[in-house]
Amino acid sequence: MNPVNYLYLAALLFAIGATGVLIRRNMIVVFMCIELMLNACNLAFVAFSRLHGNLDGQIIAFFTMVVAAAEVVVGLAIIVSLFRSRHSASVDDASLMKL
Amino acid sequence: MEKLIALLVAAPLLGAAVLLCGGRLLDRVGHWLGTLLAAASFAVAVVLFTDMLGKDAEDRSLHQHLFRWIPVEGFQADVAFQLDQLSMTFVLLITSVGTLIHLYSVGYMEHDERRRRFFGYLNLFLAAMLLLVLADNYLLLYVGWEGVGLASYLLIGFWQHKPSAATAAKKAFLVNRVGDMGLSIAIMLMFTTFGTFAFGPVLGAAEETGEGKLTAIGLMLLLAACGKSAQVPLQSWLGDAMEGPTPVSALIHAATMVTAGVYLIVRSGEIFNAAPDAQLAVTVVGAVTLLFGAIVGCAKDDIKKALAGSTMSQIGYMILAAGLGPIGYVFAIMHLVTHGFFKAGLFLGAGSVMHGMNDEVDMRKYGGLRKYMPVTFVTFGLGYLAIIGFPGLSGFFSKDKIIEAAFAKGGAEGWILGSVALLGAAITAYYMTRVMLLTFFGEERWRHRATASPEEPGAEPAAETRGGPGGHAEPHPHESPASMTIPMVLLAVGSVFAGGFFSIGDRFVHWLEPVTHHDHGDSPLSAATVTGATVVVLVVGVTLAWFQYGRRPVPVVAPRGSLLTRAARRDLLQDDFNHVVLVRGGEHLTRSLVYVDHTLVDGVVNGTAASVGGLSGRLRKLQNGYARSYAVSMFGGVAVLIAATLLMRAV
Amino acid sequence: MTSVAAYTTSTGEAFQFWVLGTVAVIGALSTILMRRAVHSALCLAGTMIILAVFYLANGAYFLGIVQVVVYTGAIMMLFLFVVMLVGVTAADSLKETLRGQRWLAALCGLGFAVLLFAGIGNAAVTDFNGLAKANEGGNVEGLAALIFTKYVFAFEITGALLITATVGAMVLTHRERTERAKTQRERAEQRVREGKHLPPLPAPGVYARHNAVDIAGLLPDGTPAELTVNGTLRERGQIRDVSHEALADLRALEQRSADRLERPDLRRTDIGREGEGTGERAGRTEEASK
Amino acid sequence: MSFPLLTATAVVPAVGAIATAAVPAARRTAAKWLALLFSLATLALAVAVLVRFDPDGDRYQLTESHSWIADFGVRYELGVDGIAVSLIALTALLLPFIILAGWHDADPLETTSSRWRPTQGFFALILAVEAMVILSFEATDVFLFYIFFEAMLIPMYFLIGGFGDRAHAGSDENATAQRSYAAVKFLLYNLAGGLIMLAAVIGLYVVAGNFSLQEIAQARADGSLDMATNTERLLFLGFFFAFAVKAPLWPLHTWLPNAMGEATAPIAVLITAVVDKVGTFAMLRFCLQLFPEASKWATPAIVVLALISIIYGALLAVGQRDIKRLVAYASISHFGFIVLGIFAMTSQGQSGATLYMVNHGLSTAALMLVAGFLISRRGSRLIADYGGVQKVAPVLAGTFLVGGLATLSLPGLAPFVSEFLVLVGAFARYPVAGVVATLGIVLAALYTLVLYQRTMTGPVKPELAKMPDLRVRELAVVAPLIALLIGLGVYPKPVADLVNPAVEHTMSDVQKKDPEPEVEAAK
Repeated sequence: MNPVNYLYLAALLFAIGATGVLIRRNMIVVFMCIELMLNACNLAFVAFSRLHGNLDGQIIAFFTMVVAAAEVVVGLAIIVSLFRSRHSASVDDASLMKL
Repeated sequence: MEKLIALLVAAPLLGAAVLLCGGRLLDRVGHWLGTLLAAASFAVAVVLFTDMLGKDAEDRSLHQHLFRWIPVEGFQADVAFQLDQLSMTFVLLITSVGTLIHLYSVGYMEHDERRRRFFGYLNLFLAAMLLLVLADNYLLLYVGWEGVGLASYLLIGFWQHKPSAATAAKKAFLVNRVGDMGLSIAIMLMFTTFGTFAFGPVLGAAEETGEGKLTAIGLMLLLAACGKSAQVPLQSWLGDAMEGPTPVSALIHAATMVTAGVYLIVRSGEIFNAAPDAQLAVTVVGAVTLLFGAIVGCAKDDIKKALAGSTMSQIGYMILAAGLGPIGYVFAIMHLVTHGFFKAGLFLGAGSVMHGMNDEVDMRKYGGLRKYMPVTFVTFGLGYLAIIGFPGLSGFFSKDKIIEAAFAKGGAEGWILGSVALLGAAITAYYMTRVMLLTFFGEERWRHRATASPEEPGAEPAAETRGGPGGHAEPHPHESPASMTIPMVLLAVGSVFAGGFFSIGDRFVHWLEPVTHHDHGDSPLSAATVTGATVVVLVVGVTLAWFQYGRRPVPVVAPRGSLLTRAARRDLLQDDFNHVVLVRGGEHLTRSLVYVDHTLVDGVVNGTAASVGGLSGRLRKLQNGYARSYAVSMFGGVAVLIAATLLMRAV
Repeated sequence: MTSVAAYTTSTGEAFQFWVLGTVAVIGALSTILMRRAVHSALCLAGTMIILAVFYLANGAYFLGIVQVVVYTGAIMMLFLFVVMLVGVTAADSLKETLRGQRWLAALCGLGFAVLLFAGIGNAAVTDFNGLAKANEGGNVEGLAALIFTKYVFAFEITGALLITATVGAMVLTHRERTERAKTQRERAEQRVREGKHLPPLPAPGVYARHNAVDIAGLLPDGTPAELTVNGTLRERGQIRDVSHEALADLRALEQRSADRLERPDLRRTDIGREGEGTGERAGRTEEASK
Repeated sequence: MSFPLLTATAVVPAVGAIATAAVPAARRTAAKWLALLFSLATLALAVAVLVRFDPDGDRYQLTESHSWIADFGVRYELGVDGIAVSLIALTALLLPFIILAGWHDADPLETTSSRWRPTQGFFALILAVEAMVILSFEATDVFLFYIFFEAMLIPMYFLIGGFGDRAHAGSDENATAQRSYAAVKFLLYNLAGGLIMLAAVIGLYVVAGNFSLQEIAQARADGSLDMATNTERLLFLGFFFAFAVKAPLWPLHTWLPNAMGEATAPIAVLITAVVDKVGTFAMLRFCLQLFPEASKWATPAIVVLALISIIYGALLAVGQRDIKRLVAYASISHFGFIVLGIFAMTSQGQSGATLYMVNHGLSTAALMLVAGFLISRRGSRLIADYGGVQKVAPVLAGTFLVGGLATLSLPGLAPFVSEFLVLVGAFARYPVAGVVATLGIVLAALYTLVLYQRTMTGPVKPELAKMPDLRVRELAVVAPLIALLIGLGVYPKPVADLVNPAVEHTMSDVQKKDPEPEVEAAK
């Protein structure tokens, strides 16, 4: 088997995550989907690092994780404060882009 | 000497400027100032005249070049004057009659608080008229031409609070503008044909020019003349112009301005000589107007309108004569001068009568006035005799010559024109006699009758001063003050002797010959025959009138009258025609155009705007404000981009 | 065996890939399809663990562990906390409110996947050089060497990022008190002023039998005193009423004593009447509690 | 490097605008005087330009040239020929009168808050317009011209939309709506024109490689730059469209009546007497110079449009019930004359057209400003609300009449000279057009006299019985204008001499000769 399959898997997961972001209304779930996408990327990176035979890919993945952690912390904080203010975690409610 | 020419125009112009711009402080002396300047102009004219008599016939014409007016490439217009015998004649007529009428107005307008302005306008008119006859090129003539139009507009509408006056003034100006259009087109034609529009070159080159062009120019000039001289079909304004003060009617609408058309045609004689068709048109117009005016004159009960009709018909004579070519030019001018005297006199007389009758203008409410205003009666009577061509008086000579010339035209035309002229003479005799009888003879129909019906308060100052209900009480006919009678007397003298003076030894003919090149046509009838005929028709006309108005008492309320009479009362339906065709049509046209402008032209634009607005409104719906749908579009966009890049890579 | 996994993909790994990969995909799908956030979170956790395994399989040992510890351990827990905070029971409907949104999303996702697949397919990498050489000195050392030399600035910056994120989170979630909290003294004074319940509220629970907070204490006549229960529970109507049990026990006790002493039944009846009365009252309290 | 006179002429009003805008809210009168002062300074500079300019010298004089956007060959190039000089003089001359006439137009109502400063804004905007107009007369760089041609719209928009006529028919908010409609219409029309012109400007750059009018014209003349026929025509149309909108030519005219009707009288004068002239001026300077062939190609169509404008505008003027709209339609008719003169391609026509621009500026200013004084007294724009004014306010009526007579181009007043020149020029080339245009003078008499009769004559309306006559300030505005009208009517030679050489240049650009007279009369 060729490690390329890992890439295919990553692509699949990424697409699924993206779809999730688009179809779910619950902010938390949307966030999870984003995490899923990030993880897919990480998988791709790891696979790449194996294909190229150096560790840079893993480093990037590592950084991705760190950034993901930061992003999750902030994001969840936002969700919580939003929930406090409007007692709902629905993306559509939060969106007031149109006057 | 040449330097003096400008003074002729400058004096009255100065007067106009001072009187119109000067404030109320001029109110007391204004009228005398105006009269003085008019007189000054007359004096200058006399000086120039004597000087001119000193020279011999050929080199009498003076030229003065003031300054270059409009220089553009080939188009070189100068402000330059030309004083030859023809102009001289006019200058003398204008300044003399003008001065007299200034004098008359001093008394006539005594009680009008806007007298200063009135004299300003009169001076303005004099200046413009003199400019008209002194100009040495058509463009400058055009300036004077419109100038007199403006002056007449201002003077007809002098009593602006009367809507009828304002309307009449507007009408006069508009109809004149139509004529002016003709003049300006004529000038353009001259420019394109000759490359200039100064009298000398144009008339000099008239010979070697295509007849078509000349005919066109001639017809355009004729149109102009029709407008200014109230000839058919542009005559309709003259009757209404009688709304103006009587001196104005005398000066502008009888003696001077309305004869400008004749001047124009005579001045452009060479052009007409080379364009027979145009000449024929001129004669036709003259003949038609001659009868038209006469018939109208017969039907009018308003004394001034009757005189206006007569003016029309007399000018018809002149135009007719001018259309006859070298045979007639001289006599046209001669009749013009004599007519200037006696018609002015008649108008002044009419003014004096109205002055004494609380501005009553309906002759049917006059009668037997000779006892009350003898001077007026005598002067008016002399003018009357002159106009009907009583042997020995001015009108006799001039009109007689014109009729002769008409016959002398020769051929069928000659016969037709001649007989028309004769018929005109008869009708003239008829309606003037009618006026005379109605006004000064018969029983006193004004007794026990209020005049100047309250519906239309008297416009003439006399009534205003009497004012109030008294103004409509029974009139007390009385003679007018000296300032009014003196001019009448002088004019009467002129109207008696001028004709004889001119025609003794053909003075006038020789005087004008250098300009108008007189030649005797070959008349099928001898001069004696024509004279006899005129006298006969004169007698016929007078007796007819006497049978109708002299013997039987005249009904105060006009009888219904025949169809012709009723038509004639309405200026032979010319106004109605104009109203239906031009006014109504114009109103409809403008109204529909306004509508079109709003809906169509503007609508297209607004429509575009509206459609764009609607479209964007629809597009707005796409922006539903839900983050997720935006996300979808973004995601889709990314996908498309990636696909695109991949395809690029692939191919 | 790790060194083996570095340069060849053994059939074992292939087997593992296909099995776990399937599971991962299923987990991902159920993440986005579960109606309750909790379930989604759990499914996601599962997927992540599988990914951790794959990292290990790909020779990224450190990452594998970090994946398990940081992601599945910390981040997912954080998620769960928030989910609890927002409401575990809340199950959001999967009914789509935006017209065509779901289909568009599905389409985009599918198309995107196809595109990615096409892209990867175009890349067409047949051979690959494993991590054997890179991992000679040990994976962690290798990473450390890179991080602290080549990527040191990025590393520092990420540190700064983390700090900022923490501070940000605190700022976001910190709530200002709108008004000063009342002191003990003020409360006491207020109670005196109102003039009712000068003493502290009675404790919940009945005798030694019950001491749960949601059981109202009984008045001497056996009826429950709602005042003894926490306000929140009272609001929610979650008061459990045990007064009738107590009365029943009482009656049974009296019955037994009456039997032993052969007393006439008259008292029993009025006790019964009383009992019915209390029964009614208890019923009323239950209604009130509903 | 001599003193940059042209730049100064434009900079002074610009500085004035800033200074006026900076005057504190309370010092309203100070702002007015400041604006007047600066406009007078501009006039002085314009006179200096007039003196320094030598009619028989080079085609463009007092030139200044500095590199601006080197990458696109855009230069800051100024230069004036006789036409530009006369129009600059006109602009600088009219501005003080406009400011003086609008003295009280922008006084804030009691209701407005003290922090809002309408007066300062009003006069500052007027000065800003002046600066831009003058610059667009001076610019010999196409791009530079385009910038000011467009920028002019912004202050004009605020002047129309922000400071409407207090005297309006109907309710207040209705008036506001009308006004904003007019302002937006003005803006959109001109922006549309400008947009197309921008495209043409860019196209010109692509074809010619730079924006300098002189260089391109030179290149066109000596044939070193030849455009494909269609390219030239398209570019010409692009330019002409913008200018036809600006100098409202049928059927692009509908913005003018709204704008002039809603704006205050001085602003209406600013629009029609100053701003619109840029359009006709640009036709003469850019269309004919840059695209001579295309100009000749388009001439018949444009002549027809001009004739339609003349007759159509006059007829609609007759049909109007609103004084200011009437004047607006009269202006449309006059612009028809100007365009006719330009495209008659005869020296008479073009000199006449240039004179016409100047004279029309003066005559419309006189008529419109007096009309404005009249309207401000009665508070209505409807002709039907007037009557018999001549009795109560003779001076006002008199000046109004003179303005009207100038509008109908009575001989002796300035407009006659130009109008007759245009007619002769047009007639020499297209006799039919000349005759049709001559109809316009009859219609002009009609609408002018009807207006005068309905407002000034007849019995006095009771509302007008107490109407005051012209005040000193108003007389100070009108009297000089009338004096100029008469003076230029009697002795137009100076202006003609100023203009003729420039026209000769233009004629040589389009390689046209005046038609020769058929008979060489003995001169």
